[in-house]
Amino acid sequence: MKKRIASVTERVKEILSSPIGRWAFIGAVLALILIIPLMNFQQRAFWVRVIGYTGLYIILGLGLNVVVGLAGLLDLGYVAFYAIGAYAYALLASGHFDTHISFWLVLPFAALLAGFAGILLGIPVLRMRGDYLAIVTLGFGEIIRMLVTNLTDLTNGSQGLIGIDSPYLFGLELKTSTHFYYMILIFVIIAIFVTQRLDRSRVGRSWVAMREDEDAAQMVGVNTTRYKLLAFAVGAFIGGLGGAIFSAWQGSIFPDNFNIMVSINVLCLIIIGGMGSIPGVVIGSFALITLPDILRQFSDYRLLLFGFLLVVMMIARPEGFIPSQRRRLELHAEEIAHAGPSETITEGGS
Amino acid sequence: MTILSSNNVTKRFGGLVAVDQFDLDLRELTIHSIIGPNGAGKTTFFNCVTGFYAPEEGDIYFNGTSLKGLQPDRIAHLGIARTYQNIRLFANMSTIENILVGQHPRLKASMVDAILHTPRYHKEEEEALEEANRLVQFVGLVGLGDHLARNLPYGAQRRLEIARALASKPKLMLLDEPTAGMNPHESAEMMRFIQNLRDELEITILLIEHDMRVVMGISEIITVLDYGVKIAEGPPEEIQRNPRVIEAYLGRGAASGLGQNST
Amino acid sequence: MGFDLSSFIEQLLNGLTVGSFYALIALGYSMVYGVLTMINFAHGEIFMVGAYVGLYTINRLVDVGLYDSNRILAVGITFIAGTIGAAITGVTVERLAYRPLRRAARLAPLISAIGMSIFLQEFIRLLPKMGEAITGITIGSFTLFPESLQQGVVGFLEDFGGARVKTYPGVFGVGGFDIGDIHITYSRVIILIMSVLTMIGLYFLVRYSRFGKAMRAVAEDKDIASMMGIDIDQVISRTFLIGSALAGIAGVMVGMFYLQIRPTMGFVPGIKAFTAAVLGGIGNIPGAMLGGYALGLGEVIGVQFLPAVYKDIVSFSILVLILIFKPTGILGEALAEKKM
Amino acid sequence: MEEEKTAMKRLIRLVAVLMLTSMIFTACAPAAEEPVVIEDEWGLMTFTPGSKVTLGVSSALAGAYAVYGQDMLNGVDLAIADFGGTLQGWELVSKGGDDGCEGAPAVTVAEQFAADPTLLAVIGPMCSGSVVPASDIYAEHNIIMVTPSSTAVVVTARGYENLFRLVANDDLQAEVTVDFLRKDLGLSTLAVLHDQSIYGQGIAEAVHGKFAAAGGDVTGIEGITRGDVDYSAVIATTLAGNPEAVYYGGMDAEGALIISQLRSAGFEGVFFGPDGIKSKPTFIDASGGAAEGSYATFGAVGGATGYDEWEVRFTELYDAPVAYAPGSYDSALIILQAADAVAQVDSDGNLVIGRKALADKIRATPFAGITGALEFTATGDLGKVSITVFHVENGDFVDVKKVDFGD
Amino acid sequence: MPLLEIQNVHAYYGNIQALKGISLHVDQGEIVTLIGANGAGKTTTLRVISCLLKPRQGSVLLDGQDLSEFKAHQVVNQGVAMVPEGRGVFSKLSVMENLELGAYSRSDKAEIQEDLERVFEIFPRLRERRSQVGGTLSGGEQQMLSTARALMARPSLLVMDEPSMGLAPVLIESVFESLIEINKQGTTILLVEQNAHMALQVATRGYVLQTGEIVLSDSVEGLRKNAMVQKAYLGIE
Repeated sequence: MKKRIASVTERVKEILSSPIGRWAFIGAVLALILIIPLMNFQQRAFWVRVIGYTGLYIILGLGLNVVVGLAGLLDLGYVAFYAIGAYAYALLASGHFDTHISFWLVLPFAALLAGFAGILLGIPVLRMRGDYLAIVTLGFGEIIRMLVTNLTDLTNGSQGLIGIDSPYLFGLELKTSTHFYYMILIFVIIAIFVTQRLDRSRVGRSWVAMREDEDAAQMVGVNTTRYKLLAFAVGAFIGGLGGAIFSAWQGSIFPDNFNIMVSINVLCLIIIGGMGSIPGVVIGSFALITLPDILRQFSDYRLLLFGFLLVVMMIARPEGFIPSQRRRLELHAEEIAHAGPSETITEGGS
Repeated sequence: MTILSSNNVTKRFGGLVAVDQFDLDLRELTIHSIIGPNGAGKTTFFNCVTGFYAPEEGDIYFNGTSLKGLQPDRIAHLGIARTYQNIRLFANMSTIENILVGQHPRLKASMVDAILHTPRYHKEEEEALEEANRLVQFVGLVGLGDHLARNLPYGAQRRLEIARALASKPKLMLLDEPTAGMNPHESAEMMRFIQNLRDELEITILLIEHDMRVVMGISEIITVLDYGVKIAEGPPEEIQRNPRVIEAYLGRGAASGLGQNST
Repeated sequence: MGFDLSSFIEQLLNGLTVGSFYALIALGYSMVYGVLTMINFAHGEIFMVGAYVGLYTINRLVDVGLYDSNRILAVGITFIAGTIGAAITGVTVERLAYRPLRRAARLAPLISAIGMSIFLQEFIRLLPKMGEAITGITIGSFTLFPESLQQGVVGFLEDFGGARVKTYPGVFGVGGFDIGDIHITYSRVIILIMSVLTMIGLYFLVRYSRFGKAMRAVAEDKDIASMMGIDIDQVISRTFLIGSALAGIAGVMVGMFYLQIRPTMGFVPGIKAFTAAVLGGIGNIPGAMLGGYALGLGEVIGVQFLPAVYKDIVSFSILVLILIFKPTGILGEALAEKKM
Repeated sequence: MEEEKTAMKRLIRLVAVLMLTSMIFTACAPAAEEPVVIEDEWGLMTFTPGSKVTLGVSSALAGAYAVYGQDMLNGVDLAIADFGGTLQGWELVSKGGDDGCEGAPAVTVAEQFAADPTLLAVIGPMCSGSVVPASDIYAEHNIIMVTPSSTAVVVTARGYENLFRLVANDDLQAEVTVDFLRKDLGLSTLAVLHDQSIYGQGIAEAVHGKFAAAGGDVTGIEGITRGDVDYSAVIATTLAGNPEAVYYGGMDAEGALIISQLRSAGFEGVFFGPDGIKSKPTFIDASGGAAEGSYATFGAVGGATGYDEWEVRFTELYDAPVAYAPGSYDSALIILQAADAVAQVDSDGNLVIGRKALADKIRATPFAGITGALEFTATGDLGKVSITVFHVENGDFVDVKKVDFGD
Repeated sequence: MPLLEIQNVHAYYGNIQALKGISLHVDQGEIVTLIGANGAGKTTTLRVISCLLKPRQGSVLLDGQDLSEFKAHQVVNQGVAMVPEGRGVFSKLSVMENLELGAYSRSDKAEIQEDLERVFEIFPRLRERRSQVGGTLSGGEQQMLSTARALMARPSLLVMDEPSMGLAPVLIESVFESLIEINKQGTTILLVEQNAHMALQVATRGYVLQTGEIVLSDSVEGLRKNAMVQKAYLGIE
């Protein structure tokens, strides 16, 4: 019996590793995702919402993946850009200032504004590395949240902004979860497309080189200042985009929506998925954002289980579910290569 | 003609003077070595040239341009490349990718080109890949293009580091102990390779090396540093006989490396 | 608002008190970072567990009357219990969640730590509930545990944990004394003295003891340290033990001086202490102490001149400013220029 | 105990029956003998025979605020038990949905509830930040929701007919507070603190505004960070203006820390807070005695019947109520009684309830609950609200003044 | 009975075989050298001896006792001390602390003091620098410290990994001089070197390791005369 299962999984692996099989699989998943909102089942609205929300986190994850996964800059304050995007849209398209600018105009503006904030954050932290960077970015995230809480005249403070306009597309008001589901799906595809192309270009190579060895990267001519800022800007741009979509979808936002747990969630999902890997971001989002909703049936044990699973997942797959191609080779390689001087090997091989 | 000149360069770390009023004239298309005991300031000088350290005093000119205040990446753009004593490759990138990153200063495609895959981007990437493959061949890493740098054998890593440096088409290359950890046979090969770089690619070479056989074998001129101070400079034969050098560096049996040929 | 010297001095004292907590917790972060270069995100929760163990202990001592008959002894026992409780938790967490990841990529232990942090918080919160569920298991009509046992277990767990805010007996009250215009409460003085003594003890331990040297050796190079005959796993365990014990002391202190504790109490001090550790130069033990006090003082001074809502903005801004000029923290080494 | 329970049950039954009859008389509805076509403008809820009837509770059930959510769930469970456990023979159950006191998960919970065919109505969400976005979903599906705790003014200002709330909004509490401070206590200087939450800051700013408008002098307004333990720095700046009273907008746990640290900083004036601090275990007991002499307002209590008896029963079953258990209890009973009144059994034997009928019934029916005599206005706010000022004496809350609104 | 005996050791990193059945032995009082190029398996052999890597097959015997049952940190207790490649001085610890850590596994205070005097005699330079931090020493001094630290364990076998690496020629000589001195005082030495010239000057016997196999084993004189050794390791064409 066991053998049979093994041979089946073997077979599945085989099919998935052939290009046709892989595309067929991706196609099937995509088709399923496309038709979910059209199907008729009891918890449809709930699942549309949950998957839509997961999509939003895929967008955020793709953005942070540029910063953390590719450029190797540990950013714990990613929520700041999400907040900036969300507030930009909420302020410009609601009754708050009675300005009702179209979503499609504000969206790029909100993303650019967040991108600009990314550069502003980037400048002071250029010389910092690793955990120093982590704490400063964490602080930046908190500062933004405190500012939106306390700049009451601008943001209505803790009372939040309500009655945020819905986007319109060719006269259709995008209001329901299904509308946003498809809209987010489109943005997810765009974000995957863009980050993938960046990853494989000269820009992505420079980021990864910087992650691997900053000094050496600079010595081969990579302007590390510029590429760090670029990574922050691209990541923040995508985060801002996600924020604007979020505020349009939810229709109301409050400073509490932008607490540090958002940053931590996004960071966790890219690491669980496999740092630097785009399919990893997708899988990681399902694991981290959908999973807690599946755990709803455990009611108040939900977070306990979630914390436990986080530990278990990390121990079972320290490299994440789908390590990026580069990283996968690396992990395989660890067994081959002689332990370098920086390795910390305390016990025998394996 | 002078390609690199260092005038009165001084670099301090706290109380320690690592490089002390150092003058150096590097003539174009020579192979020039810097030797000296550990901690004599050789690598520190390399770091001053490549912009990682800003010297407190003095100035360094490359082809007449002052390097003062320039960031390492700007200096790389000017045409200086280097390798490291303890190899510093992009360990988790493939051989080809390492070389592609090395070509960075010569590529122009922007982020927008990359996202939109403009014709310009395609053309440039294709050419870059071609060039990378050519370099793989040149340094003798054929068949290892897809391997991650960290998986390469030691000697191949050394060669890849040089290939990466070559990718920017530099005019001057700084090599920091390129034969460290090699056996005499491999060292001899590396010596020939370095000579090739100069002869075929017309690159000026500045070398830090401990292996006296290599140093004496290929250098046209040798500078000896001790505690940051230049104590001697001249052609190999002269240096070998210099009593100050023997006392501070080579030792009585000086020859440890060289003399062995006669054993 | 004019400048008022006596209130300024009072504020400084406040800052030192808060700084003491930050410093005690920050030390654990820094020590763990030193030997494992990982951020132990669950450290704030270990502090929380220490407070809970201390609370359980002191309440039992109240029950048996020791608290009333010999208060100093009771307080002492409480501190010891809380410290041991936190230490055991810390060592267990390391063993279960971090040791398997010793050789994994750098961020894997961070995520494991975040998971552990959520788990511990929820674990303490759900203790009574889980106890009830487990002891209430029935197989058919057969109950697995006798009712008396069930009641005992649930009773114990309810005394121990649970979602609600729990309260320490007011050991030190709100009393104090005056020096001129300056009002000083006893509790602050006690906190300050205890923290400083603890930290001096730690400093000597790390500086001069056999363990301290081993720990610093492990921090530098594990392979070489093991060649010296140092048991790496043991040193790491003990580092967690000591770091967690310090957090436990801080936890019991918070309970005794601020009375209330709750499962979420570790989060904010955890973040602050992490900030303090980085401010001082993470991995550096005197740095963590200095960072803790600097942050505590920075906060109160900030509140003097700006609205309190900007307190945390001020402290993070101080952090950023210091790191801009000294990217490795106040006492951090001119680090990581890999030997070229 | 058991007797009390049945007695209570009987009482409730009686009230329900009386209401039903009164409705029949007043509305002159035809006797429902013939199988009628049941219609409702907002649609019908149909419970098949043997299915359960669910009361959803949207609140924080895990994480930092779980203690409040669990309290709500317990309140609802007790209400179901007191109602007899069934609705016209259909089994009643409660179902918790964890929204973590946040917007996005509250919306997810709303979708989940909306998709549940056994759902009758929702109690919650607890926090204003979740109520605002989630109520959009509930409105879309015409699901009745009753929040026992969300005080933000904006909640009922959006014209949702399916939404009710069982607490007085911030404005009314602030009004009573300021009136009490100015007139009853004769104070003229006040410092205001808040916890930067929607709830705490909202009410603190309302108090701030009204105190100034009433001719008082507000010496300062400051925000604190939730989760900190040492507030001495902000307290020192607060006291620098020498206020006669300090008002704190926020929750009990931080409230306890603040009052004890105020006292140890030498403050001897009046400490005042909103309903968020009116908790014996987490405010009075957790302050180590410092809370003695403090004041708190609590809304919607007035004409309350049987609260003390209820509290004893609740405490025995669960633990002392934290904050929103009584409100949740009343919310659940209001829904259940109205549902009982409008529910019909159709020809297939299904229990059928019209959504609008239920909402209208709730709005039309005054209710004598443990938190007071409750009656709703068209917007879903309480029509008659009374706000009581409590004073902490000998370690417990004692009511010292009651103000009625809406008469 | 040899002091150290390696019998048919096979070692792997994952699935890659790094040692293909090597055997060698070191007798009491000898200086034995193991010569090999980069990647030949020298470091792997040392990792096996120090129990940082468990062999898949074969055994390592010290004084007849199988080392495989020990963990890495217990090896030093058995009498094997390492002078690691690149010296491995604890750069943030003082010279004294480094030396004390060398004696970490010992508890005989008086004898430790004695040994301290002994290593200060061999390396007087270290006495001058005893309170200085390891990182501030020069390369040669670090090599001395690393060797002295290993001696503090009072080992019966001292294993040295590339002591000449990165040192100026003038310093290499003195390192090897001290090595002979240490041997004279009764410590057996296994010297792993790339610098065959020097290694063959101080050792009594030697092994040549190539791609995970011992290809030659002979007296020093024999090795010097061997054509293959001359070509590949001595650079004599």
